[in-house]
Amino acid sequence: MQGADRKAAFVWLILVLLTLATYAVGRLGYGGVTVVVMLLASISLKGQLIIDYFMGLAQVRSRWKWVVTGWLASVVALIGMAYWISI
Amino acid sequence: MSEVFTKSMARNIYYGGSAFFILLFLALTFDTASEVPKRDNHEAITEQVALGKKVWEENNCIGCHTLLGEGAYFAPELGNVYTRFGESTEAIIGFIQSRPVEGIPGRRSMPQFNLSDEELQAIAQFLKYVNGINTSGWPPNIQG
Amino acid sequence: MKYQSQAVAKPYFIAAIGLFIGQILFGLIMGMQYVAGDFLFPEIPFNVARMVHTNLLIVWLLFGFMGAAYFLVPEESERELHSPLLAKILFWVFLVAGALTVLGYLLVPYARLAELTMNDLLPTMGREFLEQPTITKIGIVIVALGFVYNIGVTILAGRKTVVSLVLLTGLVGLAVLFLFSFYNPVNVVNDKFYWWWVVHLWVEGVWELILASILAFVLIKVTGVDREVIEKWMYVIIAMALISGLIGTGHHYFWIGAPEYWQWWGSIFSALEPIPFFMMTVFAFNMVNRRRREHPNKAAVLWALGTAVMAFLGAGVWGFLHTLAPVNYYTHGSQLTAAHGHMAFYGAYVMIVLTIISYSMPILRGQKAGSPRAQKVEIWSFWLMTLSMVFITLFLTGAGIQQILLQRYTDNPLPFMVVQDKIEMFYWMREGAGVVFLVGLILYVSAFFVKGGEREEITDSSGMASATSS
Amino acid sequence: METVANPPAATGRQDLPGDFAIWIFIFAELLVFGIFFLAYAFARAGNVELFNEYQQYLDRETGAINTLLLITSSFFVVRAVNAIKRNAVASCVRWLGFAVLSGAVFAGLKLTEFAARHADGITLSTNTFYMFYLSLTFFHFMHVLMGMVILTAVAVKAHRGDYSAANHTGVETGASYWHMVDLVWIVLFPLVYVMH
Repeated sequence: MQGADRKAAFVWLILVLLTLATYAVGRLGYGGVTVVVMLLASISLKGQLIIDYFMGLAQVRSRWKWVVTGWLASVVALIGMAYWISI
Repeated sequence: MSEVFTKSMARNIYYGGSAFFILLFLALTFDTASEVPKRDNHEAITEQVALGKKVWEENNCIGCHTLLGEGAYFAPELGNVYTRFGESTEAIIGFIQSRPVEGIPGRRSMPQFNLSDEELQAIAQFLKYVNGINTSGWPPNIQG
Repeated sequence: MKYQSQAVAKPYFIAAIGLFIGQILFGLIMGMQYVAGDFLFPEIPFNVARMVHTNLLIVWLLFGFMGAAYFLVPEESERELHSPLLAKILFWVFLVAGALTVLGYLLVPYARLAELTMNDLLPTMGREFLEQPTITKIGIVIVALGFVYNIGVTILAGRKTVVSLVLLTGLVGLAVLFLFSFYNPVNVVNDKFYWWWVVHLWVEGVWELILASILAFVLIKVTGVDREVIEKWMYVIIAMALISGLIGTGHHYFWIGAPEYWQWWGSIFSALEPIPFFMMTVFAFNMVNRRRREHPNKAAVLWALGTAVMAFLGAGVWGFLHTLAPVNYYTHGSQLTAAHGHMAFYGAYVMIVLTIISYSMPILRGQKAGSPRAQKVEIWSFWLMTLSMVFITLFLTGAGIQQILLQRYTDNPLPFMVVQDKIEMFYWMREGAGVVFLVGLILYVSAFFVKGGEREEITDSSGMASATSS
Repeated sequence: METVANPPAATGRQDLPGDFAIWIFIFAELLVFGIFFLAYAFARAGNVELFNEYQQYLDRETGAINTLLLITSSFFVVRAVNAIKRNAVASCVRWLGFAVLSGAVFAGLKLTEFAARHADGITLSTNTFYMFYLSLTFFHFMHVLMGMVILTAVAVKAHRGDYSAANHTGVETGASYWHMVDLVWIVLFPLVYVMH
């Protein structure tokens, strides 16, 4: 495996582990503020990994890349807000 | 900027995107077609209601009124007129019958359409049928 | 004029403007009836005036679209029109059918017209915008088929450009979707559901393709910007228009008995509908700023930019104002709807037809552009019509908000007619703005007859209208 | 693809990978999904019990497996892009094939999930939660199909030898779209299947 491939495989592994963690949370039926915050953090991390290393925007200099990162950040933040007001 | 932005890719997006959303629209329409019978009060559709719709159309009622909010905005909403008139088809008939031929000086007035008794009954039944359609709670109040 | 057969566009444009004048006159009659209810009653009741007003609008826009197609397709395809004779025949068929229909509306009661035209055989009359007798509808289909055939053969036999192909898809879509006007079930929910396949999928679907291609054509001609650039942006814009507009149809399905998920789907997608219009505005200004030549027809450039801006305001902004289901619950079928309808139709479709007329009429009359004096008059008419339309929209918006507060969004709703009396002031102001619009229109027509000033003859070889364009 | 006036850095690039046109489309799609997610979240805020109750009945196992499938196929696509950058055409085609295959398994599992819901008599009109669940997953499902069509087209073109290390914009264009489909699911799965 070349360097770029190895990096992608590493990112893939992290994504798989985070997904399994998410599934475990769902399987155990956990809920509540802490879990929501953790899940949102996990979404942010996974999303940003995909953006940076799968889409490959980490090495892009164009300002357009901030649209995608900004999208992820605002969606996660506003979902968090919607859950916050429902407590 | 050496950005790659080709016409052929723009074209692909136009054709691909359109095809995608046409299919999605058709899928939703398909679902709607199976769902509408639960809401459309079709049990109330009779020969008389069919005639009533014809009377409604052939006198261009939609040219002044709205029906379920669609039409002209010159005269009251009629989707809920049956309720507004105290659930009385007679009241609807009486109103249509009593329109003055020469109108009302200075004011809007519905024309006198000289409908037959059969047509009057039919239009009233048609409006009663429309009144029974499940419109998700619209209009907000009795005034339409 | 590069091709002789482009000349068939001229009668179409003249008819369009003629019917436009009729439309405005009936608009003023209706405006008057809003404040003096017995005006012209019972000779021309409101429903008749409205039918004439809206039907003339549709017919003259169709004349405009057809004229635009006859003008631009030969030039894009680089060949003469397949059959100029067919175009001339269809012109007269359409004009006579249209005139007879309008006379029918005005001279006999609508029910009598239905009887005379044997509506019983295939009842399609009496639905908003589709009031035409069935026989007229069939006539429209025949004219549309002949027209699409004529244009289609020309396009397919010649140079295929994005402008002409998108125009063709738009025109085919227009003809095909019109077929839904023949579907008229007794079931009101189904009737309304598919009625929108004509109305919405026209104005927020295929007509936008026609608009975009006409606008792109004019921008290519007047700015000299590379065709590749204009065409690829046009693709992106119309892709956005269809992406948002197709499912956006759902914003008409909130309260007519369709399932409730349309409230979500319709709100979400129609909320995106301003985007293509915004892109179109940015695009038009960008292209004009990057222009490689100073086209002598300043008026046409102004119309093109005006179309983009007013379509964004009328269709985009005023549409968005009341497209979300929780808002629409209170605004549905109010004067706010009328406000949106006026500015959207004017901004998108009236203005694009006036744009292509402004660009092509001088060429059809053997000039590159109107004389400076004629253009000055035309530019005045642009501002008079556009600003008065802005005011019509604002006054109707005021009327709509007031109506909603008194009749809908209140614990003590007042009856419809009581509310109408209370908002009469807005209707007076709207009628005033309407009169200014008519003045603008008269000025617009008079610009065609303004003589004098130095005019640039098209025979001047350095000034060939299109020779230098890509 | 770098401009001469702007010498390429050792790492990094100026522009988004692939054709800019696809990015306009991606931005639009992200916007639609974003609004849809927020509509879900805020609709839930007004109806917490209902959403919490029906969320339990969703098939989290299939959802999780599908997440793994999409992540993995995204990884395959990355391998395909890396391969074509080395001029390894056959490898590129193979990785694209694996990606499409993973997408197909995703779609198959999704269909069984829809079939199970359908057999229970659940439709878009059952309640607001199911409306969102079916709308979001079906809308995403259609994107997976669309992405498979795109990747297949790219694979066919690659197989025909249309792409190389010097000219691989087309591969990146398809890849970008597929990663978008993945990204959206990464938000969708926890939001609709797990979070309460």
